Amino acid sequence: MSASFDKGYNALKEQVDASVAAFFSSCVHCGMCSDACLFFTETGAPERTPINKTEPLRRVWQQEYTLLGRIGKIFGFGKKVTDEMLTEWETLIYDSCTLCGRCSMICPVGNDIADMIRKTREGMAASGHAPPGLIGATKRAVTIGSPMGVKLPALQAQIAHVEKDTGMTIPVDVEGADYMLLLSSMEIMNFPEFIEAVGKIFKHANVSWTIASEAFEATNSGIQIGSSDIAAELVQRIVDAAAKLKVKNVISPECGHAYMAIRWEGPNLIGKPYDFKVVHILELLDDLRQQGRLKVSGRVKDKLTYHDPCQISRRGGVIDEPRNLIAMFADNFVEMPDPGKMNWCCGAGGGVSSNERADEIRLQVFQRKKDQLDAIHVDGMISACSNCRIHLEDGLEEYHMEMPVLSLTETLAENLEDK
Amino acid sequence: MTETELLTWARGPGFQIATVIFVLGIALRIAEIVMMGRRGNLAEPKGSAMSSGLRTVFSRTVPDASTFKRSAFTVTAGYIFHIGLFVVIFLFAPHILFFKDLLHISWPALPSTVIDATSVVTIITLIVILVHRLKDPVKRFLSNFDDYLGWFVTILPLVTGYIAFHRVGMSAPSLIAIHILSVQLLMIVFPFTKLMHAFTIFLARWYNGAISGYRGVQS
Amino acid sequence: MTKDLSRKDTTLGDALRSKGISRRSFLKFCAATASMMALPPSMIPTIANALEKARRPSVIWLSFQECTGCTESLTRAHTATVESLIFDSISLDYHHTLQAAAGHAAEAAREAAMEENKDKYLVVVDGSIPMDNPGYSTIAGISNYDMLVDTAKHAAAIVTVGTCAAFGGIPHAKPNPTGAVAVSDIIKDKPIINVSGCPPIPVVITGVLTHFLTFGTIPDLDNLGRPKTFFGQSIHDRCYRRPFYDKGLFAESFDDEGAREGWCLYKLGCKGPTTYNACATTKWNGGVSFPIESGHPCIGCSEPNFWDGGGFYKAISIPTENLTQTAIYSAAAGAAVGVAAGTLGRIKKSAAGKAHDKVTIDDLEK
Amino acid sequence: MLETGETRMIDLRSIPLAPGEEQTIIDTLCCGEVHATLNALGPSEIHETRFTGVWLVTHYNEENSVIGRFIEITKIPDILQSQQEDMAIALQQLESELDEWGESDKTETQAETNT
Repeated sequence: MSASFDKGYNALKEQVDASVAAFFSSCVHCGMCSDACLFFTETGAPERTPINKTEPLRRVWQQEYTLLGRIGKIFGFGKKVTDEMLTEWETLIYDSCTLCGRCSMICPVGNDIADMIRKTREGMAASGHAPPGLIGATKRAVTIGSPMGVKLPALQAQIAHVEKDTGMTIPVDVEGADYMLLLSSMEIMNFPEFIEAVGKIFKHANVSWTIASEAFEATNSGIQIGSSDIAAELVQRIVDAAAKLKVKNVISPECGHAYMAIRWEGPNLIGKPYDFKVVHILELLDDLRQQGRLKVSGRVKDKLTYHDPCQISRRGGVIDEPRNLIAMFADNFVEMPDPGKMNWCCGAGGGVSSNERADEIRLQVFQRKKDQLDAIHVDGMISACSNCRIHLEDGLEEYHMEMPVLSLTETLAENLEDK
Repeated sequence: MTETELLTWARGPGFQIATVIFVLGIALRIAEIVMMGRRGNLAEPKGSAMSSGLRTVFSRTVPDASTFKRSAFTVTAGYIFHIGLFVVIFLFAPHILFFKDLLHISWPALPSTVIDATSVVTIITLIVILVHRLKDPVKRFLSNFDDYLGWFVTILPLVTGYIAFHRVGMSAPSLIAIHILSVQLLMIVFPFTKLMHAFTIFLARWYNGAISGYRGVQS
Repeated sequence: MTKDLSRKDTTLGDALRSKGISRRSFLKFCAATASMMALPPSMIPTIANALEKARRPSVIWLSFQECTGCTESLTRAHTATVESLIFDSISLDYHHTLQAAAGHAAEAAREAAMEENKDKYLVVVDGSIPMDNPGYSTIAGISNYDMLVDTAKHAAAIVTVGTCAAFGGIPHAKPNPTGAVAVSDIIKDKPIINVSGCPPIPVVITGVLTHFLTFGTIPDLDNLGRPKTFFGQSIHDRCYRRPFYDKGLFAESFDDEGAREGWCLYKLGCKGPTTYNACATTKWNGGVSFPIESGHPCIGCSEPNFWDGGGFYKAISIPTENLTQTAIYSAAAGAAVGVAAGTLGRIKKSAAGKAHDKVTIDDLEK
Repeated sequence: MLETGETRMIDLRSIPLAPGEEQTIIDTLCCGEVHATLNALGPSEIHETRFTGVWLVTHYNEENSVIGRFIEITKIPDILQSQQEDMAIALQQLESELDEWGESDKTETQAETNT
C-alpha cells in the first residue's frame, strides 16, 4: 500500500458536504481573508491567501458535486485537480497554514476556511503530499505512541523525578479515578514542571486523578497531517484506556490541537459519543475556582498578558476560563490587541512546528506576534499550549526580545496557598 | 423589430425566460447544496449551534474593529455598493411595482432624486472597486472570469437604468428595453456565478456560526 | 378649397396683403404660427420673412384604413384664424372625405393635381395600407397600395397623419388581420414626416404643414421620422405631474387621495415615460387639457405598437405576463432538479466512502 | 436688458403648466400701468405688468380663443408699434383720400403731410 493521487482525489470527494458547498458557492474573492492570515500579512504573498489554499477541494466540489461543473467536465471545461497541482499547493496547505481559523472569523460571507483547509489536508495526506517532517511525526505517534518518540519509560522517569523533588505521589493507572490526565510529549520532555503543577493543584483541590500508562499522549498528529484514519486510531487508544481505568473525565492538557482532537474531532473520528467527558485543564481549573476549591496566596506584580492558543480559544471555546484564572493572581494583566477569539496565531500550530521545511517562514511570521507584544510592553506572557510556548520562546529569541513565557497551570500552581 | 416591440418583448417573453433561468438556477443550486448534507456532531456541545448560527447570519455583516482597519477599503466600498444596490433595486417606485406584481407585497419608495444620486455613487464605487481588483495583488491573484463577469452584469443595469432615467442618446422605449434586458442578463448569469452568494451567504454564515457555536464560540 | 390655379404663383405675403391684412395682423399671425410650430419666439422674424415669400403648394390627402379621427382632429383645430389662413394658402386638391367631388371626378382632380405639380406636391396620408388582401380597402376600385405608390411617385414629400399611417396603428395591432403596414414600409425613396398620434394633435398637423409651407423643407426628424419640435421630448419629461413622480407620490387608483391630489399616474399604467408627443405642452381642445390633466394615464398612442404594449393600465416596469406563476413553477422544477443532482452527489460521495482505502502510516508516502 | 438693450420673449405655450398655473402667472404679473387692445385678426390684449418692462401679450382669434400668449421683456412690444409697411399703405391711402378732398382744404393737407 502506498499513497496515490487517486486515493487523495477520493479522499477529497469524501470531504465535500453541505457546508463546504455553501462556502465555495459564497466566496466572492474579496480577499479579506488574506488580511486575517499572518502568513499573508507578514510575507505579502498573494498565493498564501487562505481561500486559495482550499483550491484543490474547490475544484473537486465544482467538478464532482455541481450540475454545471459536471456538465462542464464532460466538455472539458473547468480546472482539474492534478498531482502536479497538489505538489504546488503542498507548501501552501502545510507550511503556510496553522489551521488557526482567524480567516474563518472574518470572512464576510461566513466561510469556515480553516475547516476547508483541514478537509483539503485529507486529500493531500492520502495522495502523498504531506510534508516529510509531519509524516515522520505521525509515524512515531502511531508506532512509538508519541510524535516526539517519547516512550513510557521516559514519562516514568519524569514522574519519578517529580515525586522525588516534591514528595507527592503522581497517580498512574488508578482505576476509577475521576479524571484521567493526558500530556503532550512537549510537556513530558520540555516542561515536566507541568506534571508537578497539576499534581500540586489537584492535591490542593483534592481532585481524584490518574495518568494512564497505555494512553498518556494527548497530541494527535493525524489531525495535523489530515488523516482521519490515523487520528481515529490515536483517539481510540485514549478511549480504550479511559474505559479500562473506568474514569469519568479525561483532561486535555496545555496543548492546542490535542484539545481539538480529543474534545471536538474525537467522537466524530471514532463514530460514536464518548462514555466520559473531556475537559480542558483550564476548564477544570476554572470550575474548581468557581467551587472555591482554589486558594491563592501569591500575587504577581509583573505586567502580564495572555496568548490565546488558537485551538483552545477560537477553535476550542475556552476563552473566559484562562482570564478568570489569571485574575486570581495577576495584579497587572493587559490584553494584547485582538485578544480572545480574534487572537493571532503564534505561527507554529497545525503541524507547522513538526515540519522543518517551514522553520524559516514560521519565524518570519512571528513578526505579527512581535507587533502585538510591542503594542503593550509586558513583562511576561502566559499561554496554555506547550507548542505555542516553545515557538513563542523561539520567536522572542529570534527577534531579540526578552520575556518569560509562562504556563497558566504552572503559574497558578506557584501562587497557590500552601495547605 | 420596433423599439416598442423590443420593450414589449423584454417585458413579456424576456422576463419569462430570465425568471425561469434565475429561479430555477437558484433553487437548483440551493437544493444541490443542502442535499449534500452534513454529518451530525457526536462531540458534546459547549454552546448552541442553532442560535449561534442564526446570530452569525446577522453579526457577520459588521466586521470587528481590527478587521475593519485592515480591510478598510474592501469593507467600506463593499458597504456602499451593497447598500446602494439595495436602495436602487428595492426602493425605486417603478421597481417596487415590479415586486408588487411578482410578490403581491408593496412598500414605500424613495424620491427618484435620491435614487438617482444613489445610483451615481454606486456606479462610481463599483468602478473604483474594479480598479482596486485590478491593482490589489491579492484580489488580482484571486480574480477569474467569474469575478469580472459578475462585476459587469451588476454595473450594467445600474448604468442602463441611469441612462434610461435621464433619457440620453436614444428614445425612452429603447433605453427602458435595454435596461430591462440588462437586468435579465443579470438574472440569467446570476445562478452560475459568484452572485449566488446573495443567497448562499445565509447558508454559509449559518454553517460557520453553527460550527463555531457548537464549540462555544460566537463567530 | 376652391381651385384657383392662378393664385399658385403668388406668394403668401401678396395673398395676405391683397386680402387687406395689416402688417400688425401678419406679425400676430407669425407669433401664433411660431407658437404652433413650437418654435421659439426669436424665430418670429424668420417666419415672417419666409411666409412673406412662401408659395402655396398643392396637397393631396389620401385616406386608407382609417377611422377619420385624424381628419376630425384636424378640422377641430381651434386656432381658427391661423388654420383658415394656412388652408387658404394651400391648395387641398384631393381629400375624398372633405371634397365635394366624388368618384371619377375626384380621381380626375387628383391626377390633374399630380400632373400640374409634378415633384412639388405634398402627399398627406392617414390610415394604414392592407397588404393581405387589397380588397380590405379600396378607393374608386384602386387598391390603397397602388394609389399610394402611384401618388407618391412624384411627391415632394409625404406627411403621414396618425399612428396608422405612421406605424400601422390599430389595424396593425395583433393579430393584424389585414396585414396592415405603415407608409414607410412601402415608400422608401421619399422624405416621410410621421405625425403620429391617435389622433395626432391638430396643432401638430397644422404645425407640420405650416413648416413645409413656410420653409419648404422637411423639419428635423427623430429616429421614427417624427418632427423633433413636437416629438422631441417625452410626455413624462414635460408633464406637469412630473414633480410628483420625482417625489414618489403616486395615484394608486382612479379615485384615491393621490388621484384627487393630481399625483403621478405612473402606477396606473401611464406610458408618458416612453411616449414622445407634444400633449403636455400643446394640450388639446385649444389648450384646455390633455389626458393626464384629465386624470387618465397616457396610453402612448403616438408610439409604434402602442396597442400591443402590454396593457394601458399596467405600469411600464411591470412584466406583461404572470411571472409569479413562472417563478413558482421554476422554483419547483429547480428544487426537483437540485434534489436529483444532490442525490447523485450523495451517491457519488458514498461511493467515494466505499472506495476509501484506510490510510495507515505506511500510506503517507508514494 | 437694462444694460444691453437685449429683449426677451417667452412663449407660455411652450412651458408645461399644470392646471391653473397659467392663471397664477397672469395673476402674479398683472397689472401695471399700460393696457392696450389691438384689433387685428381678432383681438389682442397687451398689458404692461407690475414689473415695468415686462409685458404680457395675449393673442385671440376671431372666436375669442387664445392662439398665443407671450411674456415680453422690452420697452415696448413690437406689435404695439406702428409698422413700416402699414404706415406706407396708410400714407398712400391718406394721399388718395386727400386727393379727393384736395380742392376744399389745401392748407390743412400741407400741415399734415409735413409731419
